[in-house]
Amino acid sequence: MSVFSDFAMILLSAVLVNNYVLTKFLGICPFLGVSGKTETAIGMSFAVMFVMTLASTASWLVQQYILIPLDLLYLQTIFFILIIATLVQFIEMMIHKVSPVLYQGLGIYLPLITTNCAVLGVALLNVQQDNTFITSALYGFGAALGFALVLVLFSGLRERMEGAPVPDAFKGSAVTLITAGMMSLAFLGFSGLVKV
Amino acid sequence: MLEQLMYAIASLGGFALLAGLILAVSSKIFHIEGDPVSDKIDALLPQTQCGQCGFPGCRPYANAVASQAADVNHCVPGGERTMLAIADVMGVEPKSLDQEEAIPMVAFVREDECIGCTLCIKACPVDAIVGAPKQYHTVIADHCTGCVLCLEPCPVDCIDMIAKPELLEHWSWPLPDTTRAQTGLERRESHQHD
Amino acid sequence: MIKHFFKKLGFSQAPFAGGIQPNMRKETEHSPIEVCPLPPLLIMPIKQHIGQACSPLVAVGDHVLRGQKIAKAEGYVSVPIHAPTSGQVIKIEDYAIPHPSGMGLTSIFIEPDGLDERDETLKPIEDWQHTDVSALRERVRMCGIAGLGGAAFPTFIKLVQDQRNPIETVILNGIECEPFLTNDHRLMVEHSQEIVLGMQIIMHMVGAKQGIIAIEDNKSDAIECMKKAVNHDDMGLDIQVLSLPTRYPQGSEKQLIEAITGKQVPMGKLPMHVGVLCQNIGTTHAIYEAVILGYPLTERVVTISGDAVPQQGNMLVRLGTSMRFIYAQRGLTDFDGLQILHGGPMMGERLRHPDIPVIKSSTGLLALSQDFFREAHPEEEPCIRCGHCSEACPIRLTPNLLADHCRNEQLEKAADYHLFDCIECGACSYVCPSHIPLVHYFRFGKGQAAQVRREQNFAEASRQRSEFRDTRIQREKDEKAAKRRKVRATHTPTEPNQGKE
Amino acid sequence: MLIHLSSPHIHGGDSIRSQMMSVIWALMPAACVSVYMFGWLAVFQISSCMLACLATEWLTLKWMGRSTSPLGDASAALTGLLLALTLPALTPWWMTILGGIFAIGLGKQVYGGLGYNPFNPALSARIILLISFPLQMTTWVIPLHVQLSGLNLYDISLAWTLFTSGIAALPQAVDAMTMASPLGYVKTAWTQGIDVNTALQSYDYSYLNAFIGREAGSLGETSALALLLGGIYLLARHTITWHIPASFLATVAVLAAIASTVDPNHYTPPLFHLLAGGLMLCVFFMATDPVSSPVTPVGQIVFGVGCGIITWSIRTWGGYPEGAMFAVVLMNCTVPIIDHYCRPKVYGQARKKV
Repeated sequence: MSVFSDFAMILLSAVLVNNYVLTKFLGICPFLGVSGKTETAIGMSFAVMFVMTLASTASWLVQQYILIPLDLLYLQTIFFILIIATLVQFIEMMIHKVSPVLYQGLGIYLPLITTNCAVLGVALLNVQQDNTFITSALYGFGAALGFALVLVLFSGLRERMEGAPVPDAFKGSAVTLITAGMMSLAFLGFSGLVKV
Repeated sequence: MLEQLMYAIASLGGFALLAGLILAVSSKIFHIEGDPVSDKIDALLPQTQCGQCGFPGCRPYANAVASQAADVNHCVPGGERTMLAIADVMGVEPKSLDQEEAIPMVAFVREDECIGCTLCIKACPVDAIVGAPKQYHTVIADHCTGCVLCLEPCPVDCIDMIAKPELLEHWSWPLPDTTRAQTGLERRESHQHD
Repeated sequence: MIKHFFKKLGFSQAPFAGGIQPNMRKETEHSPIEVCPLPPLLIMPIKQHIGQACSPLVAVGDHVLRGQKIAKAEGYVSVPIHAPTSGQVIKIEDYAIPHPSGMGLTSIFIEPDGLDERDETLKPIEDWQHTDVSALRERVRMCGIAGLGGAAFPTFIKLVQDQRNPIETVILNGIECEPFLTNDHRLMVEHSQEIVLGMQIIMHMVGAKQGIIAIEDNKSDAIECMKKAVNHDDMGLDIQVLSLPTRYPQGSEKQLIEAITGKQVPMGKLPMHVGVLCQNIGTTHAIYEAVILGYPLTERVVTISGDAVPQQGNMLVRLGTSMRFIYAQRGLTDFDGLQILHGGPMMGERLRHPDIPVIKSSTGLLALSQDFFREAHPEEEPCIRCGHCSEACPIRLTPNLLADHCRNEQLEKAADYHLFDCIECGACSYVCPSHIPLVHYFRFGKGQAAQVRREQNFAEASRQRSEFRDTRIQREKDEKAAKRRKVRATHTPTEPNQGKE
Repeated sequence: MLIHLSSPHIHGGDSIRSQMMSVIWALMPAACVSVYMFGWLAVFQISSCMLACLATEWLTLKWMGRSTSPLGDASAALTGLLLALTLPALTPWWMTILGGIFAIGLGKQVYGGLGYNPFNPALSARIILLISFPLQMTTWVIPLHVQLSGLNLYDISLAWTLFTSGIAALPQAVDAMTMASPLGYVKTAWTQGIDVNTALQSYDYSYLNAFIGREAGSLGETSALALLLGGIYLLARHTITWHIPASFLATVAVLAAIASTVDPNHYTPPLFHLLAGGLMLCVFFMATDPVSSPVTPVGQIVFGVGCGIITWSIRTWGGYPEGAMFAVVLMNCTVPIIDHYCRPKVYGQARKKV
């Protein structure tokens, strides 16, 4: 019971309370870049979920079985980026094969997951928080889920705003950022919900 | 100290090699035949084969756009809608058209002037002109794409482009006259998305 | 009161989803059908129904009799057109028809000779009960009968016995839910016997066991008359008169079927797939005339109403009569600042001028004052998403979202939001507090989608022709090359050009 | 002009203005109760907030060079009234006006005006204020019936002093005038390990007071009765449908009932939840704001349930005592997605299709 509730807390915390995009402000680049259309946003969500979950587990393994035993912690960043880059290349090829249209839609943002601070952030935070293998996988998945949630919601809002007569001065990124800010304020309501 | 360095080089190198191997294998698995994006674009083009885009037909232009060798805005007969559809497929910003969209036209042969040389028949990319040598030629209006490729070869200039007759069945409601609808239309046409 | 409250909460026991209760303004419901005199000129457009246009059978100068076929049907979904009176064909040329585009259509101009002689080639079928069903069907087709409720779909197509989809119930649509219109109402009151007889013919033709005459409860005199006629004329068929609560758009075929049987016609299917056939009152009366009297469709009942008409009423009008002539009969001659509608106010088209002939689908002619009209068409305001349109929609669409997609020309999304299931009843526009012309957007979207489809089909055909040409040229090249090789190989001296291609 | 006009050519006569006015009328009982409870302070707050909203609307429209006709549709006035009713009586005057500017400027006109705002303008402003000025936004005035003598808010000059100079004008009265709201009190008690019943007793909580509005809270939130009356009026006028209020209230009640049955010492009872804080105002006037809520009936129920879950969770476990406002704005984010996936089955559509 307590193990499961712990797991649930980790997920809830990563998805809502400490949402990567809206409270940690990580991964803003794809958040603004691919939220123009819901379909692309959903595709991106799955790509990020895949990369984040695997990256957090793989980085945990590397940390525990290579970096710590060999005392190579100074190579942490380069190792993690290597992992993430490999995963991103892999998913890029996969998406190109499975859904060429999605591939076109994601455009430059797909390879850019490599340098996405959210992914690297998850790997590093995992290590900092001394998570176990399972919790680090959960944490990575939860963070990705949170990213996916706000990305999809935000894309819905943006699609709705597409037809709106936004004043000239606020067109484009301005109103998008204001909306993101409002969402972020709303997500503050979750603060304190889970004490992790 | 040296030992440490060796560990570092070996582990990083080994790991990188492993990653490279995985990618090499997966690139074999996910190898793609052909270009599905080009097919998609070809399906959007009006197939007039007019060559106004600077390519010798619709398929070549589709290939060029898919490989990002050409812009999305070169299809003149396709007009605004085709350009937007292609931009959508390619995931790029829409661009304004090269030329103003013209009203749909069809070729018409002034039969009393036609000398029956068959040059226009050979030029027509969609076999829309019928006629035998030394006979009057006629344009099948329903098949004509209005590509004007037949005008040039005609030695006696007996081919005119006439506006396609508007049919009652093809009439459709225009956008409402309300300000809200019209401002939306203007915004769409100025391509200030986002 | 409590029931009303619950209805507002959404717990209503409405027989079909959505719907509205507009002010019916049936001001002409007690004015009997008057016969409109013959006009000096009759103009018959060659297409008065849904489907393919007819092709004229007469030439300028021909003398025609009333009921003589003057244009023959082309294709399956088409019915012929008959001369509305005897007279001379004076010209055949384009003329305005009741269509929102204001475009014209080839029309046959007939100058009446005043004798109104009937063409007697079609004989009455007295013994219809023992006549072959297909002969009756052919008679309905030959008499040019198309749905007189406004859609003008060729009636004979629906009157078919299909073994896989046997029709159990024939519903006679006496709903007439459009405000202002009372032509069916008056027909039911004045010609109830004929209508019941027509209905029996229909039931005989499709082999139905049950017949329902559905009438809204705001036409109590029609209900009484029809009940009397049904009781009087008991022919062993199960026909009942059903009174339904007044609600727009109950007269729409699919909604009426749902209201009566509780069944929904599946998407892409026809009423016959749920064993039901719907017929309009006017059409039924026309079937009666075609079978029992042998009269082709040459006249119909039209409601002339609207706040600008001095003497509102119903008239029996020859097809092809100019609307200006009809309005003049009702005392309206000055059209300055007036708006003219063809059909009811919910679904009818606005016409640009009254010099347009009445056709088979003309249910009503309305003339509205500019003020009355302006009230319905104020400037569009932004959607506040109140959802009233969704509640009013009898198809359960989400009209406001759908209209957004249509306005932004996102046609695929619009199709995903079931644009093509919209019946354009206008209930959504009627309730919209922002005065958004929702139906107009849907019509725009449908037109654009049709245009895109046409262009795609044309592009596909062009591509095929182009590919065919390419392969042909390649083949010719190959053949030429092969021939040349053959010629070279055998070293036969070539003959001079024989002009071969 | 008027070349192509599509049917229908008659209209039911409903207008945006009539919709907005009916909401304003429905808010009148709550506004009256607030004036009764908080005297002239309420009058000042409400009128300054409404004026700020109307002025902002007028100014922004002028600046953008658009027609100022939307002023006539009463939507800005409604936003101002709604925002004022969510504010504590002792909100400094400049904060009230700032709130009005935020609501119309940032909550509505930035998105292109009425109908395009994804979030409820009044609630966005309220959340901005709450997060920016947490202290002032959670300082509640004791309503009249328990007030100490000498502090008569029916005295216009005293109220004006409080309104313009803030509570600092009467330093001796601060403690005497303010107290925690029931929600905040219970939450504080909970973190100190005091069980719910003891806390409620020590607060001197009574359901009747909460129902008619004789308790600490924002101007218009205290009286569940007045808000309920307004809600019923809206339902009867068919300005809103039952879907959102019913599902919202039911979700909060069910969750609270389950939790308080399981552990009555830890979780407050359902009735307390229903009557407390801004729930009633949010349920009937904020969540049902047509612009920022789903269109489809199923979507509205999903929306209401989501609001209920978030409200109850934040109240029970969150860092803020009241969660209804956050819940509504959070659910506002989900509206386009809900609308897309909760469309009703259209006529004749096969059942299996999603």
